[in-house]
Amino acid sequence: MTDKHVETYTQDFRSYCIGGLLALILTSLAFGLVVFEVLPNFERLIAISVLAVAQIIVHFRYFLHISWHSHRDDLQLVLFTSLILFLMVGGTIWILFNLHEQMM
Amino acid sequence: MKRQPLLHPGLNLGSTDEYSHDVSEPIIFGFWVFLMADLVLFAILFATYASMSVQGQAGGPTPIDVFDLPSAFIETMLLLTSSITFGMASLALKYKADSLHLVFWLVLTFCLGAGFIGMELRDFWVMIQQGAVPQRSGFLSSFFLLVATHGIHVTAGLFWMLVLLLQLRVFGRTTEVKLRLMRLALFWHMLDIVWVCIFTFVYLFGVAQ
Amino acid sequence: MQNVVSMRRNQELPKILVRSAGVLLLLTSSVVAASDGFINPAGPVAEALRDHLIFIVVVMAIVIAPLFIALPWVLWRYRLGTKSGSYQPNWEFSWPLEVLIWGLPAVIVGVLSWNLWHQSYELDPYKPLAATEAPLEVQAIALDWKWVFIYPEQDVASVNELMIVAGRPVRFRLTSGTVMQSFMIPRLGGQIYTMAGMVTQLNLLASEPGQFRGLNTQYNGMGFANQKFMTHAVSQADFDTWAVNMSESKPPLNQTAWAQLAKPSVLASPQSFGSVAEGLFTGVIADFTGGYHHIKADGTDL
Amino acid sequence: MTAESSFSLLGILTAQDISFVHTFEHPGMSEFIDASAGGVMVMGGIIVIALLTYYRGWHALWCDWLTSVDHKKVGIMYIVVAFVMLARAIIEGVLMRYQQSIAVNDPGILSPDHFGQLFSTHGSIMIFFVAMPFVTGMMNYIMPQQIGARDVSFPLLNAISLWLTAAGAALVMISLVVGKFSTGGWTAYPPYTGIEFSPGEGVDYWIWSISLASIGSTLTGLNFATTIYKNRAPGMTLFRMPLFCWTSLCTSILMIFAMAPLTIATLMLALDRYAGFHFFTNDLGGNMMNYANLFWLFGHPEVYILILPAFGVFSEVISTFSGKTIYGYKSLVIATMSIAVLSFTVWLHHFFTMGQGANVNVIFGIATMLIGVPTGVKVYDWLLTMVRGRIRLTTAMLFSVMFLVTFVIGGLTGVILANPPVDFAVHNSLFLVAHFHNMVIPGVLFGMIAGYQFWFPKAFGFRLAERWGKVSFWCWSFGFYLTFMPLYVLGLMGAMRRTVEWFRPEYLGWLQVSFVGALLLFSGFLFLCVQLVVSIRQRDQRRVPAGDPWDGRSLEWSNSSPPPEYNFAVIPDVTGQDAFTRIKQQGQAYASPIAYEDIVVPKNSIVAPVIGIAAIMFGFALVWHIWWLVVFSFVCMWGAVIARSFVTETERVIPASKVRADHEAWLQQVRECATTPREQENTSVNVGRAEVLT
Ligand code: HEA
Ligand code: HEA
Ligand code: CUA
Ligand SMILES: [Cu+2]
Repeated sequence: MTDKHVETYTQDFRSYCIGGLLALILTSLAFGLVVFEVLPNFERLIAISVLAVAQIIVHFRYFLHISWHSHRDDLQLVLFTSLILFLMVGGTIWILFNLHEQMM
Repeated sequence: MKRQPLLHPGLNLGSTDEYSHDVSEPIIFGFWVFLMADLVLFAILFATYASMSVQGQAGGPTPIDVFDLPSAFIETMLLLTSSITFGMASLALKYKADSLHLVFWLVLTFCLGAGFIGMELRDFWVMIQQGAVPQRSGFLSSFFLLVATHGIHVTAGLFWMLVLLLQLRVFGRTTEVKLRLMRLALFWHMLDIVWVCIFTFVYLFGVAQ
Repeated sequence: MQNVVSMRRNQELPKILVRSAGVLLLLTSSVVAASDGFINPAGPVAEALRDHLIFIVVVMAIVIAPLFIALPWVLWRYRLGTKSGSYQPNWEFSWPLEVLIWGLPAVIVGVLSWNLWHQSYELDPYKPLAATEAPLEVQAIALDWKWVFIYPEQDVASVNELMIVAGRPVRFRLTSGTVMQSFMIPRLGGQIYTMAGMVTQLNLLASEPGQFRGLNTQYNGMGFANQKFMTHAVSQADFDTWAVNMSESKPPLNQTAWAQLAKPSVLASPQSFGSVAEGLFTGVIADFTGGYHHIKADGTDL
Repeated sequence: MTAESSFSLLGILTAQDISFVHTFEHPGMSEFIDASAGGVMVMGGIIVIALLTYYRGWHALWCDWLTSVDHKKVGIMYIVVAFVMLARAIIEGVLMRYQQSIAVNDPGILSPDHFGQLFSTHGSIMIFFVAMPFVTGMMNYIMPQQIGARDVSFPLLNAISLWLTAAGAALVMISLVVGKFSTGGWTAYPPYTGIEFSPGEGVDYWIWSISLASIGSTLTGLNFATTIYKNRAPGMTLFRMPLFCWTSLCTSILMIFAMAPLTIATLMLALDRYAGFHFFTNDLGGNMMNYANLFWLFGHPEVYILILPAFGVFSEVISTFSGKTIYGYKSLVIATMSIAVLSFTVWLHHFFTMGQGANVNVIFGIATMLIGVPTGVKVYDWLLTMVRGRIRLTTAMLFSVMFLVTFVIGGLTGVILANPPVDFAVHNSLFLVAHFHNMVIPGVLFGMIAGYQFWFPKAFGFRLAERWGKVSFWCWSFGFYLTFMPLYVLGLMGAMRRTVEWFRPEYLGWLQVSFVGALLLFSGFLFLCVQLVVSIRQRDQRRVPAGDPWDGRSLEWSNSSPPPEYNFAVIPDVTGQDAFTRIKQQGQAYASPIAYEDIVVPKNSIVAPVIGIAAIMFGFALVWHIWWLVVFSFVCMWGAVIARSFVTETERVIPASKVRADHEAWLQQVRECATTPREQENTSVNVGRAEVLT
């Protein structure tokens, strides 16, 4: 890393602007996909999910300033949380849908 | 620079206010941990919603019957814009010596946030008018709990903002107030992320299916 | 002399343990033979469960027994004041041992997992049992605090008493008219939950004629301890006679009788019904899932 | 919720709900026991108040303890809460054993409803208000000292967590006198606990007391994790931390992530009950299976929240009393972390019998068994720690050894339960009850008792009487085996949990043995009390002012007993694992530091007690639908927080001169102390300065 993380106003300002812009665009895209019923049903769901994930990354990167430059502890924390969330949400959905299928 | 600068997530004050930056370390980290715990809470609500919105309609209204997508879209825009304005407030906190910019951006953020809450309440009201009350079905119970939990968080954020505006007035830009503002910023941006998920997985998915 | 004393003290504890475990095992096996748990199986499912249990214990013994042996020895050998074992306060690592203590349990878990995998599919309660005969169909409904059994093919029903055919598989379809409960006949096999608005399944078989206790295992209030029934496994001929007798002599299970049953109560003795109202079982399920009007956007239908 | 009740000053509370009134009007054995329990509690409260008034203790209690934010005092208060709640929960345990031992074809002495309340309060209290506060208190007291910190990262938050937990405990206690508790067990499965099947206040008591405790635990977890990440002394890298700190870290992480599902589950249950929502109801799309899912998403990590700190204690105790470095430090750390992560992948094993497909069961079953691998590694690491050491079988060590032996039996039965087919047969049976008591008693409680014996001299400055400790130990061990081994057998014989009356004569013998065992366990507890009283009376012969009675290895032993409020006069510089042992071996222990600095400590604060008391009112008001009080106490809680944020003078400075004076005086005293050889550590020779072997 060449820069010593001494940010300047312009840099920080640019970061928020890029983030904001990207966020607005991504949201509008997803909205557009649904309103104008672009793509077949399943593909559309996939597309808006991808857009959502992209937007989450944008928020983390430009608003919350998480990046590979971040302090290790914080990065670990976020990554670990993602793992746990994945386990909990994935597990719950799997279990509940499986139960539903077996019993209804 | 002598020491390797530590960067915590969020806007670092290091380059303009080294003292505040130094003491911020554990506090900001602690707050991140809190945010992550809060995120788990939302994740659980999402998982519940994911199953109940499909399995728990109980012959009642379905998502597509009750969701007002354009309204949700405008809410999203409000909230996203408020994140940008809070970003500007953070910049003012970091780079501007006076509080004027800071207060301006905070007030603007507050208005946007309040607008969001107002619209959300209107949406709820419309749904209730249609008979889509949380007591109607599991789907609606989980919808209201998820979305309202987010709404309550935003409302809490608004209260917090008011208290901090008051503190800016009383104490000026002391380290403590700065750190609180930084935490509020993290809180606010995180709620944005949660809303993006709500918008996508509740509203868009609900209507797209 | 002193050594002997301290040895005694040091070994007292594990020795007592081993001994009491031995006595316990002996006692257990004798009592168990007379008990009515799955450990004294009366059908192939319970038998498989028991064998699976024994398999696990035996395999686990490979990693657990060394501890029971080594611990007393270590306590004795490295006690304070001894000259026997060397004292190396900084000894903290050894690769061979490390590989052993990670590796051996990992292998054991591997073996157990393999077994678990197969057994779980094999003994899946939903899976029909391999048999030449078609299974006897029984619909079970859990109520507070009783079990209702409907025999759709015979069109009869019994409460707190279950009649099955020895040697012929039984396929239960279960639901609940109240809170969640769990259906079990210990000597025949495992249990399964019953829930309102849903259907679970269970396949069991009694190899020989006999009487087996059944019960609800999931706490459901005041009458919980009394929610038990007797299972009678009889020959096909006896079963048929029983069914015919029932339909000839017993009252019908109609809406009035059902409403009476559905009230929370503990029955003094089993009841029987000679016919069953059309679609009772599905009706109980539909009570919790269906029958709702689709709401109109303007809410007029609410 | 009728219209008039919503506006009534006392909500739906009536005189009938007070247990004494109820018993007076409907006398009966069960009611009588209930009322006496309430009576004992009220009497106990009155006696404590009277004593405090008589000895003029109020001021000291308030200023030194209740408003304190010092992590050591908070830790001790946690343990006191645990202890008070324990007294109730043990008696309930023994009572249940008595009931079951006589209730073969006989109704016994307890009504089914009362029995239902007993296992519900016993389980809930033991988990949330005994084991949790106990481990939290232990971590509070020890962990900051071990990492060389002056306090936790957020001392006030720490006190608030304590008060929230205490508020939850208070609610459970109140339910003894005002109204009833839930009969839904500690798991409170709906729809049984829904409003349709459990009307009345019982389940609401459960909901709000558990919710308060779970919020407290989340905050604790966050606080501890931050402390460990950010407050370590210079040189104390993560991989030099004592194992107790590692287990504390993993426990904290579990607390952070695992409490949320519980909070949400209880919240949903509350919405169902109070507002007619349909999360877990039978009809209108409710899905109780999701409750089971959410509860165990919390419940399984919870049992590791309890056991991990105990594992930490055993690591410290075994290493210290073997006079040896812990064997396989890194592998223990890795094992601990694996257990923590794996514990999020197994929750379904609590409802294998719900009816999902075999594939789901298989995955979760295998994941469950995988936990056996790191646990086994830990067990053998402890064994190897003793190898090539010099073992002293002190009380703490005896508990640790017995833990090793007994815990693996519980682990074995755990693995049995992890196999779905077998679980189908023993789920909900006494076999399961035996399994988890086999984990919590020899695991969690033995760990806590071992830690209590081990660190007591650190906290209070004098050693406990070993003899009584050992008597108690034998009672505990035999008591445990006698009580719970028969339950395994009964479980295999088809006896189910939560059963108030039996109908199988062959159970009788086993049940009676089990009751005798429970009495023995109870006497083990009494002997612990005797030990405490005896030790207090002999405290002058037992003092260990030098602070290191056991030749300890980690930093907490390097300061006085009891330690000063700022823990370390000068923050130590750490150069490796077993920090204090190193210092001792390098001959640098008790050397005067080069310079002293002013020390900043947080001031006492009334915010935590205010929040705690408001939380009790909040919970109580919700239970009884006293809406005005709900609003009022809610405003109080948040008002206190906001008001606090306007207070600027929150810290106090202890001048360097005072620190120097105190510390040098202590060092002087230590240097005059004779050193104790290990053979004599349980005699009055031991004043807390250990002989250093080189
Ligand atoms: C930490 C958890 C814990 C502990 C310690 C115990 C301890 C005991 N339990 Fe436990 N029990 C549960 C958790 C625990 N239990 C749970 C979760 C349930 C399920 C509830 C439900 O169904 O929902 C249950 C249910 C349960 C039942 C109901 C079984 C059924 O469903 O049929 C019974 C019946 O006898 C019982 C008995 C006992 C007995 C006799 C003791 C004790 O008497 C054992 C002896 C313990 C002590 C004497 C206290 C320990 C003392 C100390 C730690 C002091 C040391 C400290 C200092 C000196 C500072 N328990
Ligand atoms: C501190 C508490 C604690 C601990 C540590 C554990 C540890 C384990 N538990 Fe237990 N459990 C409970 C407390 C605890 N449990 C409670 C309270 C309940 C019931 C709640 C209720 O319903 O009310 C319960 C219920 C419970 C169930 C649900 C049963 C049912 O409801 O039907 C299962 C099923 O898998 C299970 C399994 C395990 C396993 C596999 C472990 C493992 O972690 C054990 C690991 C240890 C070993 C395996 C021994 C040492 C290892 C070796 C010597 C190496 C060799 C090992 C192998 C090769 C595998 N437990
Ligand atoms: Cu529970 Cu289906
Ligand atoms: Cu578990």
